[in-house]
Amino acid sequence: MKKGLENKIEEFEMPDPRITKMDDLDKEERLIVDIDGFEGPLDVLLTLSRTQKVDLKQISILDLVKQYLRFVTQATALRLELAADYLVMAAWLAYLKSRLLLPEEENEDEISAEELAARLTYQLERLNAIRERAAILMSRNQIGRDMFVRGTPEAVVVTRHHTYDLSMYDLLKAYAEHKTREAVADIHIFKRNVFTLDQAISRLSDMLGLALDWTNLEQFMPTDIEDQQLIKSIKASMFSASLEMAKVGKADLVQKQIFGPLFVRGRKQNYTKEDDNG
Amino acid sequence: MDNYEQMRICEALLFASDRPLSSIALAEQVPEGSDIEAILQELQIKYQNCGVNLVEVAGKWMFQTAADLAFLLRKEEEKERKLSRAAIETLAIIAYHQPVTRAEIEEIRGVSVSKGTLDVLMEAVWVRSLSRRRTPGRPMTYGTTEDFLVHFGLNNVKDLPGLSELKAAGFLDNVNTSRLNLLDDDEPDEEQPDLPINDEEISSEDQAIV
Amino acid sequence: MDNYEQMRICEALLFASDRPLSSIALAEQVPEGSDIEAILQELQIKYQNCGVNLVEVAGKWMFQTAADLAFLLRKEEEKERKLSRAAIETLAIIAYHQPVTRAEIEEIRGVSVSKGTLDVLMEAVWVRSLSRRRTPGRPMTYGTTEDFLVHFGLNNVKDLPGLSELKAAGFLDNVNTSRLNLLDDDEPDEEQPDLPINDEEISSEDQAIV
Repeated sequence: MKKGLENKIEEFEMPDPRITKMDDLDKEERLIVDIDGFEGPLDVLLTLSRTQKVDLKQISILDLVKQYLRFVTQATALRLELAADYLVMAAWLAYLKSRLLLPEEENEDEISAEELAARLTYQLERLNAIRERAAILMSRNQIGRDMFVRGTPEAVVVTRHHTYDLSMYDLLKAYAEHKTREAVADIHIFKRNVFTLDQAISRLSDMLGLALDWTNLEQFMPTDIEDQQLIKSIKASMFSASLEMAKVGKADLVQKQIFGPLFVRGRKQNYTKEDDNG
Repeated sequence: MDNYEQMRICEALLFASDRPLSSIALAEQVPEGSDIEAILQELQIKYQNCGVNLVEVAGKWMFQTAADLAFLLRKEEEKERKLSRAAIETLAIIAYHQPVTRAEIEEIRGVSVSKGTLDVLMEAVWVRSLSRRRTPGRPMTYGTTEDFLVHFGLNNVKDLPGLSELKAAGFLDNVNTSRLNLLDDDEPDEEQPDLPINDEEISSEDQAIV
Repeated sequence: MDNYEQMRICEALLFASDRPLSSIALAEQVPEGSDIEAILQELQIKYQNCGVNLVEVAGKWMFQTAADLAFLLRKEEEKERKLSRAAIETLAIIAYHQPVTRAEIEEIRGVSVSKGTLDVLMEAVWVRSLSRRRTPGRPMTYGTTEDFLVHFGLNNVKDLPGLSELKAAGFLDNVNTSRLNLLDDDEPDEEQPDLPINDEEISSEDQAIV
């Protein structure tokens, strides 16, 4: 109770066992975290937001972001392996934090930082609400726990439509089991129609000899193929071939925008430094 | 057959069954023209202060032990103890959001649904797959079963506790399932309501089954 | 606790018990010093003209349907039966692969299908014969019925979960991933009933059904 009267009531609340406060609780509010106890980043955020002791609508997103980032840092420091979900959320929150701290630029295409923060609050509130409902639901009187049906039921005529006692679960389980067995029994490995890397390299080096200027890699693809699988394979192999040839110094590659066309140009044998800008 | 006799028949059938019976099914067992609803009402009143009550669950009728005796009769149930926190939360999401896809459940919980969560709920016959949503990928939707309603003493999913508050707060609005939707301002296009399936693509199938 | 409350407790216990209860067992559930015999007598009188009666059998007590209404209840041999494993699997294969011939079911299962298995499924009105396939021998093809859809709460056979969904729900958990990839390759097979039917063999089938 050394923290003073204003915290007195809160002291009576049970601390979340998954977050244990370290040392004497300096202002930094350090946390030791048991990752296994959490059900994903939203769960962590929701738990952290409880330390603010206010309505979820009024939580300080900035404080929450700081707490979460500290949580992730500490978990990493303790060499706990964090699932990708947690890191993706950390990256997003770091972005949000920078947006919240920096003066907003006028940009119609981007969502405002306030709107982003509001969306996060909404997600937390939604999860919190469904949790409350889950708790209410489970505290209802349940059949077989609190209330009971006839202990010695007799089949009555009116159930005649259900000759067999078979649930959807049983049906799906049977099919899945069958599939599992089938997988063990016979394995057919179909030979896929592929365009090998060697084929691609040979095709590309032949054609690069003919084309002198930058040329879209697409134009080196064969045009008479209809098999979609094979087309995919050709694309992949031609792409790899272009990388391979660039690596060994036989070609230059340039791509002007993300997902834009890839241009390729053959390198002359007597190659000079100024060609290297590509 | 007088009214009392009809009531005895319904009483015997309902008492003997451990599953709820529909009033339509009960009506088949009493002479035509009997007012089955009135009979059921009368039975319900007759039992209202007894150790067993006649209740309406999942739109059907069933005898069960009185709720106020729960403290005397309570047993820890195997099924419930087995349910993880994740499973309970998933069950609640399915109940309140149905029909709901797996991606939407993951979006609401902010974490992927681990293997075994859905099949535990399906094994308990509380959750079942509904129809496929008519959006790209045709994802399966999930909802609750009649067993779920019976187990929790609900007449209808509309009777779920606090449903209207959730709705009013906007928490049951369409769930945007694009990953990192926080950044994405696009109108979610996968949230069209599930339409009854009647397009030509399937109709030949339908006819084959009839 | 007054007498009426004790009667309610006994009533609930007798209703919910899966075996007849002795008055000694019941006495343990009510406050000491209660006259359990008197309570049981009173309960017996309460139920004597109802659809169910409280009867004493071999010194123990149980509720039983009134003798004159026993006709309402099924006979023992008509109780719900369990389907054999082979039958469940056959049903699942028919559901996923319909229209399917017996030879195809055997090929898929890798064992011969006994006549009885199909008969059981047809008797349950879950499976029916469709038309004969226009191939040598003109084999009969099989598919599921409307009863099947009703029983499993499906709108359409399309609503059966696909392999990837079964996997996601945890049904295919014990299969290792390399095998799963192979399973996925099989998927077009599953979707067979879904695709617009254009191969000659099946289109004749389809016309015959419509």
